[in-house]
Amino acid sequence: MLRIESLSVTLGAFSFRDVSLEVRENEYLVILGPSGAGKTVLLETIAGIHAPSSGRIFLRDREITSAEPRSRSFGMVYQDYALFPHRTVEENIAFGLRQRKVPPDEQRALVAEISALLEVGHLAERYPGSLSGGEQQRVALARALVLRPKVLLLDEPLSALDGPTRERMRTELVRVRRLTGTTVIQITHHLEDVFALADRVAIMHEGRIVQVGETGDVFLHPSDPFVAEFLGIGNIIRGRSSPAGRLARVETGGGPSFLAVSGVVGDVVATLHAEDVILSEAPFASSARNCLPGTVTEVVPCGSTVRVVLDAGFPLTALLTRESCRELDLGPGSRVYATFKASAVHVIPAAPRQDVAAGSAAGPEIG
Amino acid sequence: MLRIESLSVTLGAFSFRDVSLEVRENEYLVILGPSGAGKTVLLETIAGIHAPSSGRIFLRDREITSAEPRSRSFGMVYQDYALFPHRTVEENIAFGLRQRKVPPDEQRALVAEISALLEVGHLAERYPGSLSGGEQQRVALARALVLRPKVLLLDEPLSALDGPTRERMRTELVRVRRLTGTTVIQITHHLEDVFALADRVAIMHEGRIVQVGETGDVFLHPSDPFVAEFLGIGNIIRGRSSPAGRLARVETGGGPSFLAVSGVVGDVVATLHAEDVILSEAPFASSARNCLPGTVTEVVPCGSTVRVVLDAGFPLTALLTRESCRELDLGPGSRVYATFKASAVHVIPAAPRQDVAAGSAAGPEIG
Amino acid sequence: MRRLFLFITCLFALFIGAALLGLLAATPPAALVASLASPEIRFAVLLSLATSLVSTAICIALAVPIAYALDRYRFAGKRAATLVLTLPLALPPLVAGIALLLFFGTTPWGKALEQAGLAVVFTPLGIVVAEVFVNLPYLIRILRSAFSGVNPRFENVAKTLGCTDAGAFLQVTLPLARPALVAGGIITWSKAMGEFGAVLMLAGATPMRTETLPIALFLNISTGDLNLAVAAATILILISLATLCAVDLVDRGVNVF
Amino acid sequence: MRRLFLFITCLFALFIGAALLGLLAATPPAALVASLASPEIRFAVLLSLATSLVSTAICIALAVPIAYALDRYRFAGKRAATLVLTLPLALPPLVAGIALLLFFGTTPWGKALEQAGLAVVFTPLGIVVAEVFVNLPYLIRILRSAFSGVNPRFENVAKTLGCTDAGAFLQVTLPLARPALVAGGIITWSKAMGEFGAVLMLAGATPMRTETLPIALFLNISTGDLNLAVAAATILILISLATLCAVDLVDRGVNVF
Repeated sequence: MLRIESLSVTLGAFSFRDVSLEVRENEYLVILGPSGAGKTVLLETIAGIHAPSSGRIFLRDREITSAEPRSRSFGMVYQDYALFPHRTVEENIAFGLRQRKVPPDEQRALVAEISALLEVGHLAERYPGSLSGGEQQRVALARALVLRPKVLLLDEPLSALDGPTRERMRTELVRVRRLTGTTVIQITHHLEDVFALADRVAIMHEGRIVQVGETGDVFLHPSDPFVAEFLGIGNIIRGRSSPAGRLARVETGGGPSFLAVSGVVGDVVATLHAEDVILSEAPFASSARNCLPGTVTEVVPCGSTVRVVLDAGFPLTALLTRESCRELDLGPGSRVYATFKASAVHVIPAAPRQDVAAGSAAGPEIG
Repeated sequence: MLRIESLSVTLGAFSFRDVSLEVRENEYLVILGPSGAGKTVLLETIAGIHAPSSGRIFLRDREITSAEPRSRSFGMVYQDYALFPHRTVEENIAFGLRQRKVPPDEQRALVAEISALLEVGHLAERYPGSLSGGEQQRVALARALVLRPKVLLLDEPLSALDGPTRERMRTELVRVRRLTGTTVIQITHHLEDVFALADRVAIMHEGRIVQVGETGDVFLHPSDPFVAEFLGIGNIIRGRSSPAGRLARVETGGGPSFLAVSGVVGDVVATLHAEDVILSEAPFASSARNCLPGTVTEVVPCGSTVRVVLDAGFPLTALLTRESCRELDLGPGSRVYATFKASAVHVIPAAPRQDVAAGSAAGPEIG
Repeated sequence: MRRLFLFITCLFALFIGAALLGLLAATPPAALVASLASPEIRFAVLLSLATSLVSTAICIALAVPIAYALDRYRFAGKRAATLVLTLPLALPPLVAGIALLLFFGTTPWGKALEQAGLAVVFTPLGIVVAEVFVNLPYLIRILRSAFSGVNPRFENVAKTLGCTDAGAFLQVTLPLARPALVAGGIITWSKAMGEFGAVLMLAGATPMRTETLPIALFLNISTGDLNLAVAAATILILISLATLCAVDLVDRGVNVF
Repeated sequence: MRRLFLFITCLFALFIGAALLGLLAATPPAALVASLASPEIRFAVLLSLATSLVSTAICIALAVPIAYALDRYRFAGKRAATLVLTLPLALPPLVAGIALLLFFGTTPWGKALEQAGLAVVFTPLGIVVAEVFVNLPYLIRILRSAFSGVNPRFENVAKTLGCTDAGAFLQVTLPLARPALVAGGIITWSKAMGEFGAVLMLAGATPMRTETLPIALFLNISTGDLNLAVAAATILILISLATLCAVDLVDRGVNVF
C-alpha cells in the first residue's frame, strides 16, 4: 500500500540513503536499528516533513513524494509524544478535527469514541504536563488515530517509558491495532518490540536498510554479522567453511570444528542462538550432530535464566534455566559437553553483503 | 565498615529520609530503585557533597558526617562520568594524585598501573569528548581507583551505555572489583546489575530503603508488593489467606484457591515467579501441591523465552522456552493445566509494611 | 571562598541600591511633586509614551517574522544577515543615531521621504525611527531564542494533523512563545522610554518638541534645573523597576536583557 | 509564509547595512584620514582605550565572584540581590550617570573620597566608574549563564579527588567557562569604548580632558564639525564590527548581547 523507492535524505548530521521499503495493507512493520541511525528522519520524510533529495514515495499507487504533510493523511506519534502543552487533552485530540472543520458535535462524538478506546476519557480537562508517560502516550495515539490515518507512524513509542509501563503500553498497542486495523510503521531500537508487535521487520544500519523480512525469518537467518549481533544472537563465530557431505564443516582458528546446514564455502561467520546449546555432564546419544567438550569460564544469572560461557576452543555461550544450572551444579572450571544441531547453526559469508537479502540462506531442517 | 544512621536530606525536588545502611568491608552493595528516587543525592551525601539535615555517617567507627569530601577518601563515578573535558585522559586520571602533591615520577607510575588494569593506556593523550561511552566509563573508574579509595561510589554506571557495551562493562566491573578488592556502593535501576554484581541489595522507593538483604533472599522473599513488582516477579495475586494444615490456603476473589507455605493470615499479596509455573495438556502426578486448569489468553515471545498468560480464574503468567511452547502447541484459547509448588508461592501481608524487613517471610522448602 | 564571594556580591548590590536611593532622595519631596506636575515633564511623559508604544508595536511586527526566519529557515546569506542584524547590538546608540541622521538627512531616499511628508530628522517621527533601529535587534534576539526553545516537532505534528505552515506557526509555536513575546515587548517599551543617544542625534533636543524624558533630563541638567532633572530620572527609575518586576512575573526563564 | 518572512528579514538587514555604509561614505576619504590624525581624535582614542581597559579589568574581577555566587550558592536575600544587580540593565545609562553624579558629588562618602584624592565627578576616573557601573551587570549575566552551563558534578568529583572548594572552582569550573569569560571581556570592553550617557553625566564633556570617542562625536556634532564626528563614529563602527567577529570566533554559543 505504501511504497518507498530508493529514498535519500541528508539533514544536518542525520542521513539515510537509498532506502526502499514496501508496506502492505494492515501490516505492522517495525524498523529496528541502533539509536541515532537516522530512523526518525526517515519517518519524518515519509510523513512529508522533509523533502527527500532523491527517491519517490507512493501511497496506493499515487505518488506523494512532494505532497504536503496535511494531505497525506498519515498519523505521527513521536517518542516524546509532542503533545501541545498549552492545550488540554481534549483539545489535543480534537486538534486535527478542528483543522478539518468537522462540526463541533461530530468532533465531540469522535473524540469521545477514541478516548474511550484508549481509556483517556477521564483526562479530558487535564494538561499534558500533568500526565504520566503512559497517559501521554495514549493521548498522542488518540490524537493521531481520531483522524483514521491511512498509515500510523510511530517513533520509538515505548522507549521513553519505564519497565512495567512499557510492557503495558506494548500490550495496549497490540490491542488498539487489532481494533483499528491501521497500517503501522514503527521504529525502535528495542528487540522486544519486534517480537511483540511486528509482522515484518526491517533492520537499519548506518542509514541503510540491511535486511527486511518476516520477523521469524530474520531472527533465524540474519543476512550479515551486524544483524546477528544486533538481534542478540548469543554466538557469532568466525571460521572457514568447507563442504562435508550434504552439510558444511566450519573450522575455527586452530580450535575444533562443527557441522552446519549450509552451502556457503570460504570465510564465514556462523551464528548460533545461545538457547539452542544444550549442556550436559557427559556426551549423550542424540540426533544433534555437534557435541564439543569445554570448560565453563563464566556463569551470569539474568533474571530467570543463566548465561553460561564455555571455552570450547572458542568462546561458546549457552542459555539455561536457573533450574538446569542448579542441577548441573555449574561454576567456573566445570567440564561439560555442549550439544547443538547442525541446523541450528546459521552460516553467513564473512564479507558483509551490501544488498538487501531477506532470509536467503535458509536451509532445510536436518536434526 | 561504612555505617549510615537514619540519614535525611532534602535538596530541591529530591529528598530521602531516615536511610540506614551498613556496608561491610569488601562488599558490593547495590541500591536498586526507580529513576528519580533520590538515589544520586544519597550517594552524593555519602561522598560529602551535601550536608544531611539529620543522621550520621561512620567510616570504620570514625564519624565523618561533616568531614570535607576530600578527606573521606571515597571514589565517585557518575552516570555521565563527569570527566574533565578540558584535560586529557592522562591528566584526568592523574588529577587526584596532583592534588595530593604526589611526586611526578610516582604519579606516572601509578597512572600507568591503573591504566593498564583498566586497559585505557592507549587513550592517554585523547580528550574525553572523543571517547566512546565504555572508554569514558573505564577512564572515570581509573580516575577514582588510582587513589585507592576506601569506598567506591558508582552512580548508575551502566545505564548510559548501549546493550553490548553494558554487558562488557558489567563483566569489567566484576573483574576490576576482584583485582582491587574495593568496597563498592552502586545505585541502579536495572535488575540485571543486581544479579550480576551485588553481594547484597537495598531496594529504595520514594526516598526510603524498603528492604535490604542478600540478593537471593530479597528476590525469593520480597517484603512488600512494590519490591515484588520492581523485581519483575511475574505473578502478583491479591487474595485472602487462611491456615490449611501446615500450609496456608490463598483464596482469590470468587476464583480458585491455591496453597502456599506461609503463616501469614488475612488479606495478602501472593507472588509467584513466572518461571516456576509448569504448563501441561493434562494434569500429572507430582509433588507440586497446586494444579489449576486455565485457558491461554496471550502468547508473547520475548527473545529466547515465551510469556504465556492464562485465565485460571485470575490472570496467571508462565514463562516457557520457545521449545516447550512449540511442543505444547499453545495459542490463545488452548486449555492447559498450570502446576506450581506451594513453596514457590511467597505470601506478603496486603498492607505494605513500612519497616525494613529483610527476608523475614522465608519458609522451609516443601515440595 | 563562599564568604568572600558573597561579601563582594552584597557590597556591589548595596552600592547600586545606595546610588539609586540617593537619587530619589536628592530633592525635597514637595519640589519633586511640583516638578512632576510641570508642563515640561508632562509633555515629556506624553511624548515618551506615544513614541515608545508606536515603536514597540513596529518592533514586534518586524521581530516575529525575522526571528522565526533566523531560527527555523535555512537560506543563502543567513550568516551575513544574522551578523548585520546583530550589529546594532554592538553599536553605541549615539553612532546609530548619527548614521540615521546622515541617512535621512543627506541621502536622496531621505530627501524623498521628507518631500512625501515623512520628515524624520529633528521630528517626533525621528524618535520612533531611532527607537526601532536600536531596539529591534534586542527583540529579535529574545524571540529567536524563544522560538528555538519550542520543539519543532510540535509544528511537524500539527502539519500531519492538517495545518498549513502558517497555521502550525500561529496555532502552536507563537502561543508557546508568548511569555517571551510579552516579556520582550515590555522590555522593548522600557528601553524605548529610556533611549537617549540615538534620539539625541536623529531627533535633536528641542524643548517641548522632541523632548522625551531622557532628553528632558539632559536639557535640565545642562541648564542647572536639578529638580526637573531629578523628576525625569525618578520616573525613569520607577519604569525600570516596574519593568523588572513585570518581566519577573511573566516568565523568569526569559533572558531579556 | 517563508517568502514573506525572508523578505522582511532581508529588507531590514539591507536598511541597517545602508545606514552604516552611508555613514562611512559621508565624508571624502582624505578629510576622514586627516580627521583621524587630528590631536583631538588621537586624545579621544587614547583616553577611551585607557579607561575602557581599566574598567574591563575591574568588571572581570568583580563579575566572576558575583556571577558564581548568584549561580551556585543559596543564601538569604538572593532574590533581592539578583534583582538589584539586574536593575542597571533596565536603567537608561543617562539615569545611572545622574545617580552616580549625585552619589559622588553631594553625599558625604563622595566628598570623603574627593578629599582622599579620588575625585570622580568630571574627571577621567569618573569615566571608569561610570563604565563599571553600567557594564558590570551585563558581564555578571553572561558569566552567570556560563557557570550554570558547567555541570556541578565536575566540582563534586574534583572535591572527592582532593580539591578544596576554591581549588575545584579554579581548576575545573573557571577553565570550562573560559570562552564566556573571553567573549564577555571583549564585549565589556567594546561597550565601555562606546558608553555615552553615563559618562556624559558623571565625567562631563570637557574637550581634551574627559573627551572619549563618543563624547568627541557629540561635541563635534554640536559644534558642526561633521568630519571629526564622522571620524569618531567610523572608529566606533569598526570596533563594533571587530567585536562581533571576535566574539563569533571565540564562541558562538555565548549569548553576549
